[in-house]
Amino acid sequence: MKIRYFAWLREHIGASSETLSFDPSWVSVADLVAELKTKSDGHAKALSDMTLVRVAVNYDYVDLDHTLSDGDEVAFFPPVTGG
Amino acid sequence: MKIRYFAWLREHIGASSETLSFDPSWVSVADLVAELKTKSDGHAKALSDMTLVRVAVNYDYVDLDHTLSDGDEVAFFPPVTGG
Amino acid sequence: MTVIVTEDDFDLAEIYAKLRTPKSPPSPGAVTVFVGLVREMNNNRPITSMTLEHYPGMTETRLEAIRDQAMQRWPLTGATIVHRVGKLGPNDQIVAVGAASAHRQASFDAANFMMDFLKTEAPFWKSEDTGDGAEWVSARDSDDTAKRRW
Amino acid sequence: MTVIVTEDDFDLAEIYAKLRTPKSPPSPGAVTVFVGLVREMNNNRPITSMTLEHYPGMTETRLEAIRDQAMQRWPLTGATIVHRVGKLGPNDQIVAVGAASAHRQASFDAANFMMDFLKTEAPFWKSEDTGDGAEWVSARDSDDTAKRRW
Repeated sequence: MKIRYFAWLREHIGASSETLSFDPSWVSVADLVAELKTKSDGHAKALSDMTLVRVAVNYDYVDLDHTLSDGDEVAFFPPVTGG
Repeated sequence: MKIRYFAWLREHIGASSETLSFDPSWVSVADLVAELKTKSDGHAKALSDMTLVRVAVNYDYVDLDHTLSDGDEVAFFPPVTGG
Repeated sequence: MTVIVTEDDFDLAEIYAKLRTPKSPPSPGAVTVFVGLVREMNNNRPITSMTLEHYPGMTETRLEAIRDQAMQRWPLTGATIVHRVGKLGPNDQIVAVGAASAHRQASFDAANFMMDFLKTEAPFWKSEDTGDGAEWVSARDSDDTAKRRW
Repeated sequence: MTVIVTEDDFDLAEIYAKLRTPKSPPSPGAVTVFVGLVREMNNNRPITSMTLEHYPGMTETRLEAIRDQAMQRWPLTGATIVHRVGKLGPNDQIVAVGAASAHRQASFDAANFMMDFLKTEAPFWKSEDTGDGAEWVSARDSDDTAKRRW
């Protein structure tokens, strides 16, 4: 399972992506977030307030209760500011 | 007083402009229209239905009850179709 | 370049360049440009040519007034109207309006407003030729409705 | 040219030419083009550079979806979105959207719609440098409001 980070989440975490083995106990995105926050202070900081974070799974926006599958690409990033 | 005609009004009347001596008995545009309609069949046809005609005096849109003055430039034309 | 009535074709890139980089600051963050083109068909018959008649003097006066209204109503860094007259062919450019602002919605709205007012207030008349003689284009009620939004 | 994400600058004249004269008929009667530019100031401090980060793969997917929605919602003869990424300077072009139609309001609305959706759905992030280090630009509530109009 590939995890990607953008903008200030990438900076806090110090990496633009990481690969995790899928854990079948993770049902939703929220479970994955709880797991990721234990990885480092940077992870904890980046994911501390999920109201500031958008989540995409396989390029589609999803909510925290979205069900994960093995092989998903999950991305965490701030609200977008292009255009 | 200069009178100008555009588009199909110009075609009906057969002239793009004409010059009239101002008659102090013409109070409003409606009086001028009544006078112009007597000038030729073309004038009568062009000005027969004033709901199809727009009037400008000195480059400003006016209604039929607009008061005329000597030296005014009065234009008659259809609703505009540019752009 | 603010309001131009001309028989000559215009270059959209030039209109845009002047809106993007005005002679004096501030520069805009958003530029909207609209171009109207001669349509190719009228009631399923190909249009061979279009002629645009106008009222010299009044045309420029009305276009300036429309541009001034837009400049007053929105925080614009620039606004342009260019309208052609004379004989045009299918797909030829008829009109360009452009509006530049710090704000994207102001630039969209100002350009849209200028087109709606131009369509109902600027003294231009189109006649379309489909090969069987020219016909004056009729004004559309929808244009009056569009103007009343503002 | 329908959706492009690129580090290179774009030529508005080229985008417009393709909308004006599509490879297959019908040709449009109306073309609206919008360009977003790097602003020159942030809180009264001059911006020396801007960097645009994006999510390759998702960006193109979202932009295609936004363009498809516009094509379905309005009778368009063409629609284009071009967005730059990487490092840009003041007054540089960031984004262009264009929409062509037989109808002027459709071309205005489709371009406006694509910008509103791009602003809230396309995964780009701006960081602005005023010389004291780069700062991530904050998303604005007004952009969400603009999107909900449609």
